[in-house]
Amino acid sequence: MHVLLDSLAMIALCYVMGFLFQGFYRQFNARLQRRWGPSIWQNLYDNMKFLLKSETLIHGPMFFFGPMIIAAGAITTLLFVPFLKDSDWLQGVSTHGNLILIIYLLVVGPLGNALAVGSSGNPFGVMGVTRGLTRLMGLEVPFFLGLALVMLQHETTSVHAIMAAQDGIAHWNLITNPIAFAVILLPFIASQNASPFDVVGAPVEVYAGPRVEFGGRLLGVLMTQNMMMTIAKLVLVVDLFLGGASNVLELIAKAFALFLLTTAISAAFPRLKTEQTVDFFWKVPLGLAVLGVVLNVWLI
Amino acid sequence: MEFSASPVWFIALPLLAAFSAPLWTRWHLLDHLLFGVPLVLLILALGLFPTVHEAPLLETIVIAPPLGIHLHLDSASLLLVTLFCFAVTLVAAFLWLGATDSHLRGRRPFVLILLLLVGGNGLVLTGDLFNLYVFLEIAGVSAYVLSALRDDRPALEAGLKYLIIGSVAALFFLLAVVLVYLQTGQLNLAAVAREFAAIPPAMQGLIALLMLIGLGIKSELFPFNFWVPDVYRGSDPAVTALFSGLLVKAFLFVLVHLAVLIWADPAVARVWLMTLGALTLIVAELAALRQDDMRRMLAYSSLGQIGLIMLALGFFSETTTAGAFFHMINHTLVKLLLFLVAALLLRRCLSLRLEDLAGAARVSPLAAGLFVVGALGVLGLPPFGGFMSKLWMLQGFAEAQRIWPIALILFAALIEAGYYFRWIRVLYAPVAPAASADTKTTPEPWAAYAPLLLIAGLMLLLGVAPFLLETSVVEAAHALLDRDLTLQSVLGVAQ
Amino acid sequence: MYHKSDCEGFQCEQRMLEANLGQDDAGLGVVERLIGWLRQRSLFVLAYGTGCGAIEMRPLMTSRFDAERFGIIGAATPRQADVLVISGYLAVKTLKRVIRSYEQMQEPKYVIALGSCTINGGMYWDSYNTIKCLDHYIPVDMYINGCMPRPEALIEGFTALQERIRRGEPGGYQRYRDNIDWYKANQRRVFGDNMPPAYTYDWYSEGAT
Amino acid sequence: MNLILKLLFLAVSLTPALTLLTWGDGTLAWPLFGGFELLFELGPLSAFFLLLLALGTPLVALPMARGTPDRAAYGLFALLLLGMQMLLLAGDFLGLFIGWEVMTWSSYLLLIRSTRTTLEGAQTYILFNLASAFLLLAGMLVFYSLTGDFRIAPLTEASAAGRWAVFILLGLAFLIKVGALPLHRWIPLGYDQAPDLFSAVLAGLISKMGLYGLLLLPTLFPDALAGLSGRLLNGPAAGYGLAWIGAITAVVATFKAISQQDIKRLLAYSSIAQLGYVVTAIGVGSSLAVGGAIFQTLVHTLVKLLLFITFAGIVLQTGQRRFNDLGHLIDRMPMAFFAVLIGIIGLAGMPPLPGFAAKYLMFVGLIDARWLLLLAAMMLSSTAAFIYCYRLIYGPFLGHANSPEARTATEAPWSYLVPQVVLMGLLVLLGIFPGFAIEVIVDPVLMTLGLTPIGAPSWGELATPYGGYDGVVLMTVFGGAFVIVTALFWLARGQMRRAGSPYDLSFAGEVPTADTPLHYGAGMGRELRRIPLIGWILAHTTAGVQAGLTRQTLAAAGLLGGLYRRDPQTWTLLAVLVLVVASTLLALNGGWF
Repeated sequence: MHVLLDSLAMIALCYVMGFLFQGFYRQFNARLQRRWGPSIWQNLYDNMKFLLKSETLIHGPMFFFGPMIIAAGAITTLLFVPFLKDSDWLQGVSTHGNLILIIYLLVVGPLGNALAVGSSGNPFGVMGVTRGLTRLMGLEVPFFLGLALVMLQHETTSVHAIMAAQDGIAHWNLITNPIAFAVILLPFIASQNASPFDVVGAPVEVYAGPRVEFGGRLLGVLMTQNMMMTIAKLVLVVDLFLGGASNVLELIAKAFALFLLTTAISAAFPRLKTEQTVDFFWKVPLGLAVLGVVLNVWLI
Repeated sequence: MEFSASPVWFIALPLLAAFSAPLWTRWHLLDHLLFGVPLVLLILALGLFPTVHEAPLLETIVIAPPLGIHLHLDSASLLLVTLFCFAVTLVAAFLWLGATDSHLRGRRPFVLILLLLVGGNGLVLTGDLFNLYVFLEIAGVSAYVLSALRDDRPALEAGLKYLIIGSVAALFFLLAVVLVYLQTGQLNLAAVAREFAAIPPAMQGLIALLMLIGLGIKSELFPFNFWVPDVYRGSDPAVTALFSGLLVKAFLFVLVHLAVLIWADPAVARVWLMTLGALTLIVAELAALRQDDMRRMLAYSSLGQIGLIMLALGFFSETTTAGAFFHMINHTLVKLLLFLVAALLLRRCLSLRLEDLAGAARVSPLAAGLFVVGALGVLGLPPFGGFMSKLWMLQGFAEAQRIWPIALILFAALIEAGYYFRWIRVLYAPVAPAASADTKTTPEPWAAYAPLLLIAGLMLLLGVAPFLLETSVVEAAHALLDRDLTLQSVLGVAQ
Repeated sequence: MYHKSDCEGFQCEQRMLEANLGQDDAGLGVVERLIGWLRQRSLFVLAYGTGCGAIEMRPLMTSRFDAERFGIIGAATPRQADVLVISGYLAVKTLKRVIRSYEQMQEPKYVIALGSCTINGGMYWDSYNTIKCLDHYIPVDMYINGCMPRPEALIEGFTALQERIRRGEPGGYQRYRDNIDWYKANQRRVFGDNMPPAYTYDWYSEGAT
Repeated sequence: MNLILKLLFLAVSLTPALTLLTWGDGTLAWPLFGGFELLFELGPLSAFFLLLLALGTPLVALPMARGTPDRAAYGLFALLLLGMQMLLLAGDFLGLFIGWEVMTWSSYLLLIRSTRTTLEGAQTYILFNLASAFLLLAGMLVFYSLTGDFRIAPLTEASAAGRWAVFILLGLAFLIKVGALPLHRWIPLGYDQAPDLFSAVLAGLISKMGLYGLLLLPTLFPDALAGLSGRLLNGPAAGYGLAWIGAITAVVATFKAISQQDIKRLLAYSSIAQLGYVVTAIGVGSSLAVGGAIFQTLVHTLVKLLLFITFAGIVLQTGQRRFNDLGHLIDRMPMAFFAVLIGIIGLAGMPPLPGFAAKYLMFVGLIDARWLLLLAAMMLSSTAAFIYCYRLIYGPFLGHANSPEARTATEAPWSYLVPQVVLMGLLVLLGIFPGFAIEVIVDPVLMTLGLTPIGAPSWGELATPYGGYDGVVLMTVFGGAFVIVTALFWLARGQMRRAGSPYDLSFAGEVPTADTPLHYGAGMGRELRRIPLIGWILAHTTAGVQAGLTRQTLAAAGLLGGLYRRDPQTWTLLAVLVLVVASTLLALNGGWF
């Protein structure tokens, strides 16, 4: 019962934080471009509008199940991420999982959705999926290597343990292992599907990419999981590098700070091509990661 | 039983049978006797194993001392005689039971094959240099004529070439014999062996070289074996099976036997023989890669195996020698099988060229299957006997911590696999076989396959249960290598 | 069935506007009002740049006019779009694509037509290849007059459309669905045998609700 | 008669299972010669591989028994089984080698029964495999010369040079079988050209024998290879090289797989890549990594059997095997779709299927050994694998049907479906209960290898010192979330309808037709060439090296063969010449030199 309530709370928190953060992102972007921008609730409106569409077209059963899989994947992922430390609440089932599992869970949903994209028969969608997978190939290596540095540092894959080890700001992994944070920062932005690594859903190049055939309520589901996933990833990085959070306010503050950082970076750069993205990830963050490995493993 | 125990019979019986050929022709017994005579000898040889196990059998027919016929039946020669009789029996059975061409039936082949047996048996049995030369000529002449038996151009050419090169080889050998006689006044091998060390070293060297070249040509060692493919290509496959299975083995044995007996110190001979063996092995296997005619390919492969056997024999260690003897048996079996399969395929597809045999497995599946068995056997892949004998030799080298022969043998085997599997692949190619194959010829009678199946069965048996032959092979190696024992048994004195 | 005697398309607009002015949100429950309110806050626009009017669509999204503050944002594909903007005159060729795009949009969906060309052909009124009365082929929800209308006018039009959505008025898509035979007959008159495929609309008549 | 033959064949295919169940602790000895014996016994390591065999063979045999019986194939298959069982049961190198060779040639003969084999493919297959076998033979002879015995036993007393020689020879032999780069070329050719069902045996079972051999290495060199050359970071230094071979194999083969146009070739390359992980993990040598390796072996067997059998069914039904020529089979062959779906989830190593458990163990093993660069390489390969996994399911099943056969195909016969269902079930069960696999299958093997067992608190839980996860919880959460989300979606208002035509696509207002190139399967992955690293890898192959080697060998053969085309005069002259030269030398030296 506790787990159920806890899970519901996590999902709700995620959703609310999700649309608020993304609303903020839109407004932040608008202000940078000297516009008024939409209201901070705009993402809620968009999401609700899609969920309330009266017509939805599907291209076969798999097309329908794809968004369901991705949503289930998002929920599963966020339930495996502990939101708070030293608390009974907002833990989900995170004691039964670990960091590597979470990293892989992040991919399960999108791949399930890729099946739906494929079964729609729209070549643009598949093109987008391929680009997404290619980008994943680029970002995952430095991202995972950065996290591996953290796992090595604490000799565990458990997020709880890593979080517990960071008591006090001086023990934050951000401070103790800055290279790891530097390594994962850009791949993290890419995994959030934010600029400059947002070629996957590019409306101009690939006609909205994987979402080309999704409309109506299915698109609503996709948006919902996207918002929740954004938060889950943010919380994960907060857990790993910013020492986690003891209460919800702290969590929101830390996640927001991190979000602000990534937002600022993505607002400043234009979009890269797929191969540029991969090449970039394999040169800069991966080079940095190798440096980190040498420092961590061989020299210290 | 004293009567049957004499090694003379191995020479006398086929000789008698051959000379009374007109009689058998009249009684229509040629086929039966061609099969029966070696079979009787085979049974005799098998029966002699317990006796020879006790002590070697000697038979001396003195003409005028020191001239005479010395026959020396020890474990080694008995093993080879058994093998030869078996080979001739099988070929005879094949000729008898199959749809054999007319030129391979009748008086001429009957006489020649039996003479070949006489020559082979004589070569391994004799204990006298001059007799050795005589038997060498008997075997040689019968082989020349056998290869020219089919009166067409390639056959005649092969026969002629064989005649020329064979005579040259005999000449070399004769020269050596003459020199030995001049130097020592002896022709009995044991006696020669005892006195050889007294000859001036340069003369020793010359004699050795002459013998090496003469016997090297006959036993198909590397720089002297250029004639082999042409002769094998021109002759009938059934005949070639005998060349490869019987004749070469006899000469190899003679070469090593002489080397052991005459040179007390094997170190020098080891260098020469192993070098020649290794060269033969590697050159032949490489050259075989590009052969497009099955007979030529088999000829090269046969050369390669000879090189392998020579490599192992030339090492003069008991294990490798035992392995080499075992390999001789296996190789004889395999080459009989392969050449007889080639004979069958030739009759069926009218050609043995690579492109004409594409898809032949559809026309004669059993023959193709037997070819596969033969190829696996010759490559030394388990579960066939070839593997065990190869392993035996390799293990001998490993025991002595000699790595290079192991590497060489394995490398050569890989190259060998390169062409054998190419042939297998061609036989099983998914194309319709050439048009000539299916219409013009009648299918082979099932009986023709009987000897082949027997060989395949034996190969499998030897591969699964190599211990069956272990004692005889080890004893043969012992008999071949133990010079003192031979001298003692012949001369009655230890040196 | 559509009756010829009744007014056609845009001609009804004024009457409908007036009719609805008096009864604000009449007959709608709380849920419907909420839904209407949410829908009008978020309009995804598929801008079909058929004619010169397309030039006026771009400034709409820029910092100066910033349509995003109304929840109006571009969509890449018709599947995600709520509003189809026809920006200018339509040739026969483009009409076919417009119809196909419109039929691929998911309901509720709206059509905004820009400029006089969409009303009566405008300056192309006597062209052999220009569609003169767009409303005969697809149901137009909102006309924005002018040649060309400025972005301010566009925003005006959008807000008017938002107002109608909020009030839960029946959109043009319902008209299209009810009068599909008439629309198709009109389209066939233009296209002849060269009609867009039937599978994007034929489920209308199968009684799906 | 046919029925009896088929039943006999199926009975033969059950022999590994019978052996596994009935063998017990006994040993069987068969004398050879010179005091050598073939010793057969069943250790836990052999039992594990025998279990794979016992699982795999009946499943492949069932579809093979369909149609008119192919007696030769049945016979060869029986021989193959005999060889593999001998290999696994052998307690000494002799038996291992004999089994290895019987397996090699019988598999070759099975391979050339396909009409698709080319001379090049067949030759490459047999020569690589024989090279592997002869290396094994050389290794065991060196082993024999060091110890005087063929028994498989730790090699502790020999000299360092001797131990390295054995390690390198045996390692090379097994790496060829596993298909490590650059010795892999026979795999794509062989798997591609083999009869479709036999490819399943090749990929699922025969390749495992190489892994069996590699797992023997820690037995020969105790202390998980560290005894050979000391330690590097937290792992054995000798294993470091092995691990890099595995990692590079995995990376390069994955990229090669992505660029393939033929399903079976893709699977072949993916097989190479998957086994590359195992090689890496064996190199790490810790109990976590080796446990992962064993687990991955198990998973790979199941997955490759499943995929190859399924695709064999597709090829049977459509006659097409290229991504271009299939498409949209999801409606026509739903079972095959599910099979491939489960297969690729396992292949990609994603939770909740057991591929993840295996990868998790291997990753943790690498972190534990502090070999993070290897971890990066493995991560690269396993992420890139998503692309080909997606191709595998998109190309045949999604998108648009691209050939008449793909438009009319029907589900494969039941004899293909039964193995699919069984394998899918096994994969899902293993995914839910990773702890079960650890406890029952992996731990006994680890103990034989002298490593500490991993252990599992419960069947559902995978636990390591680094943390773990619970398969049951994972499956429950994911399944529950999926059901709830779907239910909520259905409960909410609004109608849903299915597109009236596959061509109802948003395609920039255009109306695509059957002629429009809508199926993206063929071109997928082509753009990857623009990424410098991948472009470089894809532009290079070992085919040229192999062709060059063949050419040089044949040239040498021609040269030597030319010697043999002369007249008798030349031969005689040569003999005389040798005599003269040699005797002159002799005379000069005054005797033997």
